[in-house]
Parts: sequence; structure tokens; C-alpha cells
Amino acid sequence: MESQPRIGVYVCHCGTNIAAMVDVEQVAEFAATLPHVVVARDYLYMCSDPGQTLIKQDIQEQQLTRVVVAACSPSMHEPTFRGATREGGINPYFMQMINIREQCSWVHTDREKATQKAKALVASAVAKAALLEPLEDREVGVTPGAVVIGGGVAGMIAALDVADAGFPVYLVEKSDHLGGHVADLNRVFPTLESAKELIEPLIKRVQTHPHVTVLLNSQVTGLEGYVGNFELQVTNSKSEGPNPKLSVGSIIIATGYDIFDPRRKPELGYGQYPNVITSLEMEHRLATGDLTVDGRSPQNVAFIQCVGSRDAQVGNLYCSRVCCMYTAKQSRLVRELLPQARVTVFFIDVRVFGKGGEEFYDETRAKRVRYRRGSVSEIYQRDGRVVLVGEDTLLSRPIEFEADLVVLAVGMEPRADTATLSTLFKLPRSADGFFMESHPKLRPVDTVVDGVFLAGCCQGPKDIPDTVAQAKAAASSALIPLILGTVPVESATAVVDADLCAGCGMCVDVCPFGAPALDPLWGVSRVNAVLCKGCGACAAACPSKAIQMQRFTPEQIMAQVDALME
Amino acid sequence: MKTVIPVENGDTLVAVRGFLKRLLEAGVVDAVLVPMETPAGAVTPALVSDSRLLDAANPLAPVMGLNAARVVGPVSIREPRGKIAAVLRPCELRALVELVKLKQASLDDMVTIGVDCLGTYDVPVYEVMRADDGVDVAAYLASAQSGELAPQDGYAFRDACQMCEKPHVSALSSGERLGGVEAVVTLELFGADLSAGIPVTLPDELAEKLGLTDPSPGPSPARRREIIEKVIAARTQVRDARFAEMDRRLEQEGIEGVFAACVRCHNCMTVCPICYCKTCLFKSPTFDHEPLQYMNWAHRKGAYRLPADTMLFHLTRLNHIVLSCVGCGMCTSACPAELPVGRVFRTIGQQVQAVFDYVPGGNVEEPLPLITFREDEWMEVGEE
Amino acid sequence: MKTESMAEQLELFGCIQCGKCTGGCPVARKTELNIRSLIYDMLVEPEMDLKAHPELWDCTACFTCVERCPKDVRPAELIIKLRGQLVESGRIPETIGTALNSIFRQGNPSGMAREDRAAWANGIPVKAAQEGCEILYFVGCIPCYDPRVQVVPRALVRAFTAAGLDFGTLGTEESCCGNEVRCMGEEGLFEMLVEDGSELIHSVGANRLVTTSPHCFNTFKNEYGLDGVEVLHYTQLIAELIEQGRLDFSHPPNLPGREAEGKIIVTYHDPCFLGKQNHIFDEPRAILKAIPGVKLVEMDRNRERSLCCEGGGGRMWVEGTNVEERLASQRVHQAVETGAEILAVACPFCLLTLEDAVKVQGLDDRLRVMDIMELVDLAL
Amino acid sequence: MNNNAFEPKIVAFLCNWCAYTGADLAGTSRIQYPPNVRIIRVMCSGSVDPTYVLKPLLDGVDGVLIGGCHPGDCHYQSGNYKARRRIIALKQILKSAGFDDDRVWLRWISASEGGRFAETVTKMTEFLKEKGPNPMRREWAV
Repeated sequence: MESQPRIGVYVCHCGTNIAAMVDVEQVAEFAATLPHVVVARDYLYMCSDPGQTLIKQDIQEQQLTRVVVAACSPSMHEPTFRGATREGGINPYFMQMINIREQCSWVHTDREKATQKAKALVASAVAKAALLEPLEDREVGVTPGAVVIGGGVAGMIAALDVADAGFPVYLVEKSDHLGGHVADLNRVFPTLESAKELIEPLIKRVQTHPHVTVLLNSQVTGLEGYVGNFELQVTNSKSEGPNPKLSVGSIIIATGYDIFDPRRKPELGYGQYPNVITSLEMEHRLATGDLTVDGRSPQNVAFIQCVGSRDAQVGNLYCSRVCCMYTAKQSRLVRELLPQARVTVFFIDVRVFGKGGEEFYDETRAKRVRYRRGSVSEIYQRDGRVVLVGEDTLLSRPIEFEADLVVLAVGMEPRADTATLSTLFKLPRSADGFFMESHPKLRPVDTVVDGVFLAGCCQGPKDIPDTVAQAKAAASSALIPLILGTVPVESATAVVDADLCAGCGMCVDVCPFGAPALDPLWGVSRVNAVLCKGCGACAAACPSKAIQMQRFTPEQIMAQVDALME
Repeated sequence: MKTVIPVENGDTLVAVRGFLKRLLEAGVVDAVLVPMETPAGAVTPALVSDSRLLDAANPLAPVMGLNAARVVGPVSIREPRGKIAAVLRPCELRALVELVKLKQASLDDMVTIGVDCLGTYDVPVYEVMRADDGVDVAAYLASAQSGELAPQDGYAFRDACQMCEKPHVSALSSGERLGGVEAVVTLELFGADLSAGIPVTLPDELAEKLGLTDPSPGPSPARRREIIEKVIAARTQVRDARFAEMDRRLEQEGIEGVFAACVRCHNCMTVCPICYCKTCLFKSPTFDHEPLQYMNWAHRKGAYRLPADTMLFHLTRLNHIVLSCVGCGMCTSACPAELPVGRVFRTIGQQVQAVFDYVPGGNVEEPLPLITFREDEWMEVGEE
Repeated sequence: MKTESMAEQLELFGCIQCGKCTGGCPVARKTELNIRSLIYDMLVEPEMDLKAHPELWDCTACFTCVERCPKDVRPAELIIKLRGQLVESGRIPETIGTALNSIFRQGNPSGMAREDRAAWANGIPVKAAQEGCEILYFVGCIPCYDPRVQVVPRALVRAFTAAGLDFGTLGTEESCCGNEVRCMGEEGLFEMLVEDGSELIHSVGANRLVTTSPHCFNTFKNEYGLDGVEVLHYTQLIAELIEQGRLDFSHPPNLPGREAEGKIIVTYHDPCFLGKQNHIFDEPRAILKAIPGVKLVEMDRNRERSLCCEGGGGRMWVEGTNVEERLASQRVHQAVETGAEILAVACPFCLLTLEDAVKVQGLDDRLRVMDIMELVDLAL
Repeated sequence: MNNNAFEPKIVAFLCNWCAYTGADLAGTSRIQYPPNVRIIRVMCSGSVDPTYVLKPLLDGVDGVLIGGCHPGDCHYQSGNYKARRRIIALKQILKSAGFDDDRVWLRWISASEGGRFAETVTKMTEFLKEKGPNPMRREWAV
């Protein structure tokens, strides 16, 4: 039996993320007054090396036996602080995290109340920490292999990297062909390379790779299991036969994007005037070299940027990141195809930040593509020509601009089936509707679901180089469990106090995993820890609390509740 | 088959004892679990293997000191076990069904002998009766024929009995249920002239072993039904009035008002046939609080009732067992503060049981409501 | 005038100077009004000299700028606020002052007597809403007093009666809704009208409120906060009655003086306050399509791209800085181009401005301007 | 008692996979909600013992929220279905025993429903403000 616990409390500023709305110093001062707390500190970034060192040093110098970290969500940094606790020399499960960022500073505006709440949460964490028990890490084997959903550039690159590492990959593609949107493009910026030449060798490599199984016309319709051992139900829209079930260790989502439908900006007349086309339609025209309108070569070609992007009216607040560059590309190609035509780009801002972007933009203007600042407000028809109505904001003058071909630089949107996949995979989406990464800076390809990674435009608009970079990042993250061969699993399991157990078997009845079973000899429950997933349904069913969930024991939970009542 | 255990000289009890003895003597069972009169005259269940001792058996004694389902568990739950016949009242049989679901008792190799219940007295009342006026057994048994179930003058039946609307048994083999509590063998007192014979229903095979081969009509099923309905009607009236009154009290005073005088002796839990935990949660380390904790609570509310968590105990016990509560009322009998524990549990119980359409003690095949679920039920809950 | 606090209050800092507001502004093309540039001034200059901006009174409050803004800035609200500054300091065109004064005293902008407000209904039985009714019919100032427009409420009453609706009007207790008052920047008067109006409307207990004018409709729907009262423009209610089969057209409209045979070709002009501002485009068209013998044709500029008639935002009472070029004149020519013989409208202001333009442009023999309700009435 | 000044205290038991993650999402999305809620993370709504709900209620907390995955989405297959029955039973017991069972809310909130979480807390706070403090806050004899 250990003596009284010695608790250290660490309150994180998270830069200003927490400190701006929560008086962290005051929280730390308060924490120092709580029972068993021997040291309480606040620090700029607890997760940083110096922050972790604080914890490690205190464990050693102050003989701490418990650590409480008040910072961000445990889904962010629980492993970090468990690591620090372990390195400090005590069991990593003696660390209790409490979330005062997502639950406090980011959602409240009253500093005093937010601080009050943070204090209560810290008190409850301290109360629980005093009752923590040590646990051992546990792990299970991994099914070697990955599923990649989406056969565009992102999906193919990711699939190839995983396959090249020697693991089987199932590439699940909804349509009847690989290549995604890039397959519909003509040339790509800034190299003006043919998209065909880019994509076709890639498709070929995927199709012939011995470790890649391509499933066309297929969709994932069911998902079970967890990181290391997923089982996916795949439905093939073209075949009647039994649907394959895929068993893999990790999953990469690369489902891409939809193109904005400019009919949602009715003032631009798309769908009404045949000479108002989308940039994608322009790609097809450029591919065939036929730019004629009603059999005539257009003399005045106008491009309108930001259609469906940066636009609260259609709910898309984000910049689609590629339109400026492809507009520069298309406008230049038009100039080359129609040397006599006047080509004008209406823009709000020009964003050509990628490698070679600015240089490409310079060359485009040098080729006499005219950039006019001011977005077009509406388009109507006059004498068979379309009239762009807007303001040249540099001239500060409303203008009517007659054109015989107008290209709407449409942006990207989350795919229509994002909601379905989001539900299936339990993946949150960010405010823009795209899938949300775990952390915008530090975990850009991870999701909140362990073992599920994001690649390409399903996470947000990006160009081909960024897509490929993210796909390769997703592949290497997805490979980690496959290469390790094991993944850690929930260390906390249900445990039975045989002296208390009356053998009623309710825990057995409520467990979906068959973890507890009645011992035939003694008539008491025993837990098979390998099968236990740590949900705690058994503990809730047990009236005498003979079976309990580690880390969520009734003593711990009631101590937390009690501390919150103060 | 249905037959009648013949009664000689109007001594019904001797006929019942004879029937039980034959069970042992014919080797049908190894022991009989039955209420016995101790040499001092008290009545208590015993497991009897020597048929001679059954001369002290008295399953018709109008007293209930405990719910015998509690003692069936330990003698039946594990292999190896012998064959047992257990003589039980309807509320005991129902509790037994719940305990079987909770794996606290087993019906394997068990001959349940259900006896219609004419109402029982609490032990202290019964003791006073015995000492002062004597127990008028003849009048008590005669009430079975008329259905005019009344306590002896100057005494009252147990509170739970007064409002018991499930006083009768139905044989598993008979096919005619009458909604009674099921048993393998049933001694059907209602509607019968017990001074002449005791109607019994039992499996043919068993009847043969016992030499009860003479099928006898006994009272007509219609007559029995009529009497049972009469008893139920009277009891239901009492029950509903008490439910209504208790509902009112709970609404006005809250459970904390009704149980205000609780002394936390845990007797209600100890005598409850359904409270099966080895150690009650409230006696376990989970509720071992630190002195500082008590001090905090005292500071928080200004004053803090001790022992701590008294209402939490009652509400948690409601949570744990109210869906299985068979209304035997032993809790009320055992309460030193004379709180209407049973009435509270029955009043709340029938409302909660109705939510899940669950009848405790009905059928061992029906799962306990809280360990099962249907995906498509209560779809609106949680979505608001 | 100091700019900073107003820029903050109106959230002008979200502006990215894309120019869609000025680009779409129907009067920017003919006057000095440049709302984008005004916003820019507000953002970068500490002070603004309002005297230098007589064009502020050119705005028709069509709200195209608000409809187009990709950043949820509400440019028109800046104009309203700036006008408010002018109103506060008393620097307003005389005609505007007269209109506001009349609203304050008589409850209407036209200088008419309050007790004559119900005169439009002379000879037609109309229940007083104060007695209780399901639908409160808010007639509006122009429909009450203007002899040209009065036919519209009369037609509406006939249609409501034919459909068996339980409706009533506020009679002489009805006062100006304040939509134009707000647009002209007289916030204090507007608040007073809202307060009195809300109380009066709630006291009736009707759960639906229907208006003749899209202007009244807009202000009740978006500014009053009438809890528990559904606000409808009459085109919504009439379309609903037709849909439910409660209004039966017996014959094509009997157009007096029409000699041509065959279908009556009608084009429809979307009023700003109904279309751009409240996105009611389909119901008026549904009514026209339901009238037997009518063929609906569209002008190139329709729905979201409709052209303002220049009657809103107080412009009924002030000419603006460019009287030569009138949008209404452009509009009637666009209507003629479709080959329509009737330009249907659903707004009292549009009815007056466009009909005026037809006369000025000498198009009387080619185009008639009619309210949708006139056509409905002639076909019932 | 002036109800405007009354700030209800809510204890929320949120399942790790859906509701707790939804609360995290409300945070990362900066969706504001009243600071009246105190969250206790549990692995599954199916692990919430009614006693954990009763204890704070008797101690005077004004509301208890139990948040789990939507039906069909339980990380542990069926924990939320069991929670549903358990909480329904608990609420009926509370109601029958003379308590305000509407101080106990069971809500399904998915990991992607940050907005729904914030809205639930907002609604519950408003509801409890309207309702007034838990009388148990002042009763010592329970």
C-alpha cells in the first residue's frame, strides 16, 4: 500500500490559446491548494521539450507519484505526457490529462467564468489522479495491408508508396476508371506538361503493381474494427456477386473534391448563355484546340476568378488555391492559340504562391494577358454577346465589358458524399465541409480515428504537388503500424474482484466482445483481457461493482463528480 | 393431471404433510424445502431429508418471516446437488424466477410446489396471535373456499398481502393458467373445501410415482376462477388506492420525504429476495469516504446527513432491483422505522416495469430489461 | 464625420474591395455613387465629409450590392447609416423631409389625411381586422391612396373573398410600415413605427400577415421580428390559393380595348424587395402561368439579375443626381424586346415608375404595365 | 430567487469516441457555448452507471448530460443502446420518486457534431435557467 499520493499539476498556456481566456497562473495557484498536490506550475507550452522536462524533473526531485496536465484535448497530447511521465520514472498511467483548451478557452468569452471552469476541471482531475492505478501497455498484431479510397492522383501515389514498401493495398475507386480529375485536364501548371503524360504512367504502374488490387466501381459501405485490424465492406455497383470484405491495418482516404457548380451563382448566367463556360470545360476545349463560339473564333475572351470560392453567398469561405494558377495557364494557352484575341482576367487578388508560380504569372502577363482588378457582378446578354458588368476597382469605375467567351474559374467543394463517409468513418469535418485533419500544423494527414489518414483534396483544396506530398505523407503514416506489426491497444480493461462477484452474469450478457465469462467452478466472472476493449458496459451493469473498468472506477468517477460540485 | 389429496378428519395440514412425505418416500426428491414449525413454535424454512420430521412441516402457516426464494438459491445454484422439492408461495415463486435469471438459483432437478396464498402475518403479529388468542387455522383455511380473505379479528395481514393481486398458482402442466404463478406442482386452495381434500395439479409421471392415480374432479375450474377473480378484485382495489396515495406522497414529499426517518440499517436490502449482491455497493470500499470528504460535504451544504448517501442508497437500490421487484413486501416487514418501503418499490416498480412492458417473475425465458435492447426502439430518445 | 466606429459597427473590415457591389449597382453606372469606394474611404480615412456626397440620395436600396457581396458585408446598410447622419444633422432634400413629416403626422408619405386611408375600399365590404381574423391584410400607403394603385387592393379583396379567406384590414388605423423610412435613414421614426405597428399587429391575433407591397413585406418579415406571425407577400398567398384549388380562373383576362387575338404575351419584372432581397421568384410566375390565355416570356435580365425600377429607398420622393437616364426607361425597352404586350409587376412602386416610363418613352401603344392582381382579377 | 443570476451547474458524461470528440470539435471550431458544463470523459455512454448520475443530482447539481454516439455508431457496437434503456429506466424512477427527471438529458452527439454539442449545452443551460436551481442544492437531509 502506497503512502499518500504526491501530485504535480501542470497548467499549459498553449501560447495564448489557453492563457488569453483562462488565467493560468490563478489556476495553478488554486491547484496548489488541492489535497495531495505538492507542486503546481504553469508554462508556455507544456508539450514542448522544456515543458516536458519540468514534469520529469519534478517527478524526480519532488518524488511525485501522480501528474495532472491541464492543457489541450487528450486526443492531442495524452501520449506525449504519458511519455514524459514514464521518462520521469513513474508509471505512465499515473498521468491524468484535463482539457482546458477545447472545453474552456476556445469556447468561452468570459475570462472569469472560463477560469472558474478550468479550476473545477483541474480539481476533478486531481481528485481522479489521486486514485489512479498503474497499468501496463498492451498491444495487438496488425493485419498487414492498407485500403486506399479514391483512385485519383492522391490515392494512386499513396497506394504505390504503401505497395512499394511491400504491403498489399486495395485501391477502391467509385468510378469505372483511375485518374480522378487530373485525367480530365489538358496541361498542368507551371510546367505546361501534358496531364495525360503525367497520369497515364501512374495509372499503368498502379494497374501492374503486384501488391495493388484495384477495385473499380466500388465503394466502402461498412467499417468495423480499429487501427491495426480494420474490416471494410466494399460494394461494387456493377457486380451482383458477393461483396468482398477487406481486412487491413490502415486506411487512407483520398476521395478528392467536387467542382463548384456555377449555376449557384445565377447572376453569372452559366447554363443560360452558351458562351459562358467553366474552366473545366475550357480544359476540354484547350485539349481539342477548338475555342470557337458559334463557328467563330472569339476575339474577346474573359476569365472570372474566385467563382464559388471566397464567397459567403455560397457558403464557401475558403480560397480554392488552384484557380489563379490554372487561370494564368489557360489564359496564356488561349493567347497562344488565338494570337489576335484580347484575353482579360478579372481578379480580386492574384495568389500564385507555389514554386514557379510568380514566374509563371509574370510570363503570362508578358504574353499580353490583361489582368483587371475587380470581380464581375453579373453577366447579361446584348446583341448576341455577353456583357460582363462590374467595376474596375483600380479605375474606380463601373464597367461593361463585352466578350464572346467567358471562362468561370470555378473552385473546389467537398464531395457530395463527404457526409456519408464522415458518418461511416466517424470522421469530423472542418467548417469548410472538408475532412478535418487532427491538427492543422502538426498532424495534417492524421484524423481523430487512429489508423485512418487523409490525402489530397478531400482534406481541402490543393494543387497536384501539394496533393502528392500529402499522399506520400499519408502513406508513410499508414505504414507505421504495418511495419511495426503491432499497435498499442487500450491498456485499461475490466477487472473482477472475485470476492464481491455474485456471479449473476450480467457483465457477460452485456459485453459485445465476450471478454467476461463465468468461471464454471466458482461461478464468478473472469475477464479475458485480450478480448476486452475497455468500454465499461460490464461495470455499469454490475450492481456491486465487482467488475470495474480500470481508469474509470466508480471511486475515480465519483471523486471527479464530487470535485466538480465544489 | 389434476387430482385431490384426500383429507381425513378435516385435518388439511396432515394431508399436506402426507403428500410431502410421499415425495421423499417414493424417492422423487432427496429433500423437501418447506416451512417447518420449530419445537418452540416459530415457523422457518428447512431442508428436510428425513420424512418423519415432516410432521413439523407447515406450509399453510399464515406467517412469512422471509421470502424463501432467498434460501432456494444456496441449495440449488451449483452442481452437484440433490433433487429438491421446494414449497413456495406465489411471491416466493416469482422472486425465484428473477433469481434464476440472475443466476442466483437453479430450477434444474427442482420440483417447485406452489401453494395458493390466503394472506400472511408478520412474525411479531403471528407470535402475539399464538400467545394470546391462538391461530384459528380452520377459519383461515375455510376462507379459501369463499374467497372472503380476512385476517383474524384484531390482527392485520402483512401490508404487501393486503394489496397482493397475484395470490394464486398455476401448474406448468395444466394448460389453464389463470394468470397464476407457475410451479411444477400446485396446491390449489382457492374455491376448495380444504376440510374434504386439497386439489392438486402435477405431472402425470409424478402422480404415478406418488400413487395419486385417481383423477378426481375437485372444484370446477370455473368455481376456482370465480373465487380468484373475487380475491384479485378486492386486492386490486386496495392496491390502486395505495398506489394513488403513494404517488401523491412521492410527488409532494419526494422519496426523501417518505424515507426521511430511514436509519440506514440496510434491513430492506438484507431481506430483499432480489438484492443478491454478496456485498452491497454501499458497504463496499467505493463508499468508504475519507474524513476530509465528510468535512467537505458538511461545508458544502452546511449540514450533511449521516450515514452519508442515504437517499442515494434507496435510489440506487431502486435502480438495481425495481424492475425485478415482485412486491413480496419483506422490506416493509423488516423496516425498524416502519417505512412503507414495499409500497414505494411497488408504486415505482409498476411504473418502470410498464415502460419496458416487463412482468417480474413471469417467465424465466424473458431477459432482464437492462441487459437487452432492440436497435429500433425509442428512436426519438437522444435525438432532440 | 468620424469613420472608425461606424466601419466597425457595420463590419466593413471584411471588405476585400472586389467591386461586385459597385459593379452590380444599377445607379453606379449613371451617377457618382460608388459604394465600394465609399467603403474604402471609410476604412482608410479617419473622417468623411458627407457634404461631398450628394449621390448618397441616389441609392434605391435595391440591395443588389448586399446580394452580391461575397464577404457578407452589407454595403447598402452603409448608405442607410450615412443618410442617417444627414437626417440627424437636418441636411436632407426638402421633398424627403416632407414625406417623412407626413408619415410622422398622417402615417403616409403622400401628405394624405389619415381618415381617408380606407377610402380605397369604398363600396367593398372589408372586415375590420380588429374584430379578429386569420389573415391580416396590410394594404400599404401607396395602394391606399394612389388612384392608379388602388385597383390592386380591390382586386386582392375580391380574390380573397372568392377563396373564402377569413381576412381583415386595419382600416384607418393602418400606418406606414416604415420600410422607406428606414432606407432614408430616419431610424428614430422607423423605430417608433415598428413599436406601434408591432403592437397593433399582435393585438389583432392573426397568424398570417399579407401585404400588397414587397416593401412592406420586407420590413415586416426582416425588420419587425413579428414572433408567431407568418409574413407573406400577396403573390405567395395567391399562388398558394391557386395551388390549393381555392381560386378558379373561369376565362382569360378580359383586357379592355385589346384587339389582338390569341395568347396574351406577358413578361414579368422582379421587384427588388421581393426578388433580390427575399428570393421570391417562383410564386409570381406561377400565378401568371396559371392564368388562362397568358403566355409568360422572360426578359434577359430576370430574377437575380432584374433591373431596379428606381422607385425604392426613398427615390419616390427625391429625383437623384441624374434625371436624364432613368432605369425604368431601360426596363420598359427590355420588356418591349421580348414581344410582350403586358409588363406585369407585383409592386406598387414598379407599377408607377414603369407605367410612367412607358408614357415618357412613347410606348403606350406597344406595352401596358399591369399589376399581376389586375390580370388575376380580370380572369376570375 | 432571481433566475437571471442563477447559473446552473451541469455535469456531462461524454463518451470518448463521439460526444467528447464532438466537444473537442466545438473547441477547435471555436463555437461558443455557456461555461456551465463540466465534462467527465468516459469511454462509452454504456458505461455510465445511474449511480454516477444520481450522486451529483442528490448533491445539488442542476443537470446531468449523458452524451453518446448516435444509434448504430457505437464504437463498442451497442453500448449506446444499453445506455438508452438504462437512462430511460433511471429517468422513470426519478420521475416516479418525485424528482425532476428532465434534469437528466441523454443526447446522441457524433464526433463531427461540434455544433450540436454546443447547441445542446446552450439549450440545456437555458432550460435549467428557466427551471431554476435543483432543490437538492439546499437540502442536507438526503
